[in-house]
Amino acid sequence: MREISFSQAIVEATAEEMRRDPTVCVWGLDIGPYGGAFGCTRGLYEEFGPERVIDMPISELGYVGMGVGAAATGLRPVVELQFSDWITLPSDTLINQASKMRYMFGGVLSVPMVLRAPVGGYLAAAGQHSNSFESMFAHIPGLKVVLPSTPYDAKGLLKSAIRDNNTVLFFEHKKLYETKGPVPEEEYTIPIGKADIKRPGTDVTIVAYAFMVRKSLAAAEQLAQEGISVEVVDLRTVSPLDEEAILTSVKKTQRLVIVQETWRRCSVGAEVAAIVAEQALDYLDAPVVRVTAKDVPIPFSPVLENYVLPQEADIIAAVRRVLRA
Amino acid sequence: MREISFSQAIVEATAEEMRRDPTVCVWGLDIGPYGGAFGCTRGLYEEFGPERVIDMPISELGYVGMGVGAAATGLRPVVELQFSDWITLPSDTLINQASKMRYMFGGVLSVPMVLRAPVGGYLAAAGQHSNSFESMFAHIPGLKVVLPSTPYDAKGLLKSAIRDNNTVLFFEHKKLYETKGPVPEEEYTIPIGKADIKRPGTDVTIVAYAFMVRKSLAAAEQLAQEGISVEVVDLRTVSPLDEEAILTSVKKTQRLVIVQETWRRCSVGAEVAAIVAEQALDYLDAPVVRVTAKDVPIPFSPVLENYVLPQEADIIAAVRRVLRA
Amino acid sequence: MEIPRETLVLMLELMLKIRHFELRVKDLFAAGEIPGFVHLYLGQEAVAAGVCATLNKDDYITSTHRGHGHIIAKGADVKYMMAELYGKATGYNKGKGGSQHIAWPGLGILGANGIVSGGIPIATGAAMSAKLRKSGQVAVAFFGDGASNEGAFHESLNLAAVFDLPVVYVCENNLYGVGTRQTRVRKVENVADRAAAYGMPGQTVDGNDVLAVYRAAREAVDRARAGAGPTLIECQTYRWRTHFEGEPDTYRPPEEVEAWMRREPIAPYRQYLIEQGILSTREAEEIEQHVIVQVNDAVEFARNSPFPAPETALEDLWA
Amino acid sequence: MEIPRETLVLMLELMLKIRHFELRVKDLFAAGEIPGFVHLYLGQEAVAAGVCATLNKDDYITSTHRGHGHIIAKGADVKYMMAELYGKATGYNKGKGGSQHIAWPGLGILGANGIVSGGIPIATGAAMSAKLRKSGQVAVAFFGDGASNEGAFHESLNLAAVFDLPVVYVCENNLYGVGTRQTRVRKVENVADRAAAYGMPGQTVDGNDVLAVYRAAREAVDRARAGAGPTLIECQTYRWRTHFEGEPDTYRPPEEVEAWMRREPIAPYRQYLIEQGILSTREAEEIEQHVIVQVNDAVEFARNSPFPAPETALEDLWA
Ligand SMILES: Cc1ncc(C[n+]2csc(CCOP(=O)(O)OP(=O)(O)O)c2C)c(N)n1
Ligand SMILES: Cc1ncc(C[n+]2csc(CCOP(=O)(O)OP(=O)(O)O)c2C)c(N)n1
Ligand SMILES: [Mg+2]
Ligand SMILES: [Mg+2]
Repeated sequence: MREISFSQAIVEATAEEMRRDPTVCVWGLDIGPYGGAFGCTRGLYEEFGPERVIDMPISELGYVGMGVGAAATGLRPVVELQFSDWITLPSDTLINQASKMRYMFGGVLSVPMVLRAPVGGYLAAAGQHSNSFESMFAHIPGLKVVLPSTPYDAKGLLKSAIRDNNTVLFFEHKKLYETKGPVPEEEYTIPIGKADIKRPGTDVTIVAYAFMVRKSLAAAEQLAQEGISVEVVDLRTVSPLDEEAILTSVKKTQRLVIVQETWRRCSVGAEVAAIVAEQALDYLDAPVVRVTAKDVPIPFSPVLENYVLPQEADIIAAVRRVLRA
Repeated sequence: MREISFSQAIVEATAEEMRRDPTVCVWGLDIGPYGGAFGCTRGLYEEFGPERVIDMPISELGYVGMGVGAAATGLRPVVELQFSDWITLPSDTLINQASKMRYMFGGVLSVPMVLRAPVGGYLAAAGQHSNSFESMFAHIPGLKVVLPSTPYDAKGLLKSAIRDNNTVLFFEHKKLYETKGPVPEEEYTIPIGKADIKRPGTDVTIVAYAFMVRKSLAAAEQLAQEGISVEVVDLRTVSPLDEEAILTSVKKTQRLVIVQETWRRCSVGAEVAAIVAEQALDYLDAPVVRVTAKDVPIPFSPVLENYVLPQEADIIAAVRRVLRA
Repeated sequence: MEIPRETLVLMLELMLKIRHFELRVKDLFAAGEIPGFVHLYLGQEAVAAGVCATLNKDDYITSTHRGHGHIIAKGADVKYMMAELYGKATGYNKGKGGSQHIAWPGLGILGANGIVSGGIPIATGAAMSAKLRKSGQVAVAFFGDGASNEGAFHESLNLAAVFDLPVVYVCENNLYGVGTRQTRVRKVENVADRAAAYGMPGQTVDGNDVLAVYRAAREAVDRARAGAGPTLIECQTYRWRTHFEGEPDTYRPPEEVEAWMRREPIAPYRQYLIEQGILSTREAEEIEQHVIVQVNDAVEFARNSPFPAPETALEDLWA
Repeated sequence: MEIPRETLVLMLELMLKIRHFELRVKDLFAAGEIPGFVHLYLGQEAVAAGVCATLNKDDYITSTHRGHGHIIAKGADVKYMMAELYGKATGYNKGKGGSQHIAWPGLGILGANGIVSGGIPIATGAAMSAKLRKSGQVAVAFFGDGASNEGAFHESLNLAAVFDLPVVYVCENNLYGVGTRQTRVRKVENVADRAAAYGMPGQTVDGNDVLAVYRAAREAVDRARAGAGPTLIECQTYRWRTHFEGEPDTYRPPEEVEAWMRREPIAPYRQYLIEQGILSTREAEEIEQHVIVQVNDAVEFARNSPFPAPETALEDLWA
């Protein structure tokens, strides 16, 4: 199968959906002729023109809010934030408007908007360009939150997100953009809300998502050389959360390591641990272990950043720990 | 001991700190002669005048941001939001500025601002006036997040918050404002980050905070009549979280019910469950049970709202469930 | 500007309907029949009526916490509105929204909004949608003087100007945001003065003169529909009641309240219509009686409607 | 306006220091010595120098992603700046901040900022603090043309006007925000035209003419310090480089870049000082040599400094 990059997968998914459905349009900063800060809209302006690929002012509250209004009235805007770090600025739009409108209004309208935004660190981009805020938005009912880890998943999930009649936050890890992977020429979609076992195993379950899936797979590979069989469950969607996939794997391996790039308190990883403590407690042979960022903002200097963010060695140590317990 | 209301406790704490420290000032909407939407600044304008009690325009991003700038340069602003629901609007200020400034700048400045804001439902105030967003902010390192449940705690914690050299979010439950409780005339403070056992017990631990402490105490009282001994741990501060208090209680009772008003996913309750799954797994005699809001925005109609938000009966049922397991 | 008789009469009817609806809500709230909070539109009727009389059924509006007037003026049935205020299953939004969150896309009503300025970007987006779909629709964002100090106002007006969107921004300047007088939170005299910062026409009109409101709105809506871009209209008006029902009025001079109540919008307009021979006194009376009956029926409807079944609280989240 | 000789010379020195610092950073970044992202200030030197020359040491500034110039002009030592860019323990912020987050309150530098418009409310708050503490300090918020479309701009300027705060808003209009030309995202010609919406004076000046910048800033700072309130100054300028180092320049006409580079701010000003007899050619040369040595020393300092110990990543969160 041909291999394409993660960012190319984003472009393809968007272009295919734009061809399929004339109500799909793309808005953001520098997403027209410029092609997007990370190249995820390359070629769209040329193919679909200025009515469907619209460069916005630096007005996140305004243009994401416009996305909500447009989505409620017949368009399907795919709105890009240049970095997800400032999703704080349009957060009222997401938290108090988009997520609640359909419900508060008794189902009379829907808000089929996709908000795409790059997340993540490991780039020496410092405290305001390295964040992963998915946990905060996963807390809010009425938003779907997706974080693919491969070009294949990115393409299939983005197509589903664009077709979804609800607001979907689609977070793309910056370290993944240039990674390549097999993506079929034929059309396909991947359902939102389904985890994927990226590596089957029997001794320990690792639950991870986004860039941490790659780090977990690398760790699993190393551990395999010592005869330790790690199952890597890629959540892919953190809201809704595929509880069944988590529980099935944990019931099988009876040991759980959760790996996420961001902070631990009130996070996706906390939720995964809580679900297991509620629904599979008796299966656990060892305390749950979480591998997360340390409890500080992301520092600039690479030596500091690497210390704060999870590394392969941390994952390996965590797996050893749950096996020892 | 004299009894005063929760809102009066807020006024007293603020006034005492303003008398003690001339850099303390109060900003917000209608907090001057009007006295605050919930009466929490009553009398301050009269005592401290227009230079220290400043009515703001409806500009949450602007005036909370100003609070950060002022706090970094020698003032201690106590900033009020009329409802916490629109903490979304100044959330960049909190999440990307206030919480990170000291750290990113290597410790060369600090941001001693307090943001006070009412939270919570049970008032038929519908989807945009009933939220409790503490979990989202507890996720962010560099912010302290406090939610007192009694007038005594409110006063002592607010005084500590105002003296704290960090940014503190101080969430006050609207249903608590008119509740009364004993508050000594003498000065006292309560340390941020310490939970409090509001009722000792031996059979089950309930971890709760804010208005849910009252509901949990009422449930415990009822259960006591059946001979069930419930320990109610009031977190008081959800970040930093008093892990020790949680673990000590759980190790004693070996059964845990977590009660919170807001949604479950990636919440304070998830974090509490995760901490226990990591650090006290072997002590648990039953799966953890969480009592939370159901996974939808808060609806307006009281019949619906009561169905969505936790009730005393839900807490009682949860305790029974962990005892049966 | 020639205004059709039908429109002239419609505006009277809409104002009366808002007036009687709100008077009734006031009493029902005081009597404890309506839960939650209500923010009444009494005194501002000419703005909603004058603006909405220029709109087509499929044009969009976004509204505010003080939204009953806009929603009635845009054509809503007071029965379903009242039922919504009661939290009944038969309300426009099945009791999930209540006073601050009524929406009905079938009439272009994209929602009242509890977040001050929250509707402004949404209306702007609806206008973008109309433009891209080439539907010929126009969007109107209603908001208060207080909302014009919010970032959403600034960003939206700039966006609308940049893209020449078919949107009209209607600022209802009632001098106060809750207890705060506008002159203490804004240095420029008129909110409409801010239009220039976006390269957009701005106009201040007497918001208690429904004809003045209509004329300004007509021009702006026509401009918008013709593709000539957005307009900011400031309507100077006053709310009779305090910010929300139950709030004591500690902040407004009684003379000011009285003076504005004497300048109320409906009686002089009715007088004008009669003097101009557009309506007879009797016809005017009939219109008023008719809306009173509608409001009475609405109350009965609301009272007799069932509350939603609790489990329906779990419905309507996902599309 | 009489400008002291010392100030005239200082402005040349500051501009040269910025220029040589940035030229060096450009090369060091290209060579892979500096991690992360850098946004260079080359071409805009006159703005930072002209504005900061009017400020006292304890006056405040907030800066942007393109902040090196402001920080140097406010008096920072290039040694500690360069070390910060290298992520070294000896940097102003111990390597935790990097290029986009340099702060040093001892010089009134409240931080560069990675959030476009993020510093504007902070400067406004610092001005409120100065006013309430009656300290006589003034705050300056630097930001770009792009930032003026953000809500924080609107809210802050309104707040500053309402409270007559001692703050000066300096918009560096370099025609672009990343790849987006300003005329496509704003209809009014000049950003300064927006001041009127807040009841605040606004002025547009040639941002490549350090004397024009100085004069406008002097007047605004004096006004602010005298308690007469805020001012918006727009400085029209141009960045020589692309938005960040490493970005291809696909969006600016080469003629435009060349024309602006020919209009660069330093050489004509140096010429002017020499012609006016304020400096000799030799003195000017010495100043330049001096800053080159400083920058070289800074690079050596940064190179020879240790990286922070990894565990120090856990320090400095709580006060
Ligand atoms: C973002 C936000 N801030 C504050 C409030 C609280 N609040 C509700 S209405 C209101 C006053 C709004 O004033 P204005 O826009 O003039 O409308 P009016 O009430 O006068 O019709 C305020 C402060 C809110 N709902 N949302
Ligand atoms: C809130 C926010 N939106 C977008 C960005 C990405 N970004 C960084 S700089 C920049 C351009 C800013 O333009 P301008 O304000 O004119 O400053 P300039 O770069 O031209 O100096 C953008 C869009 C950001 N950092 N923050
Ligand atoms: Mg008002
Ligand atoms: Mg620019």
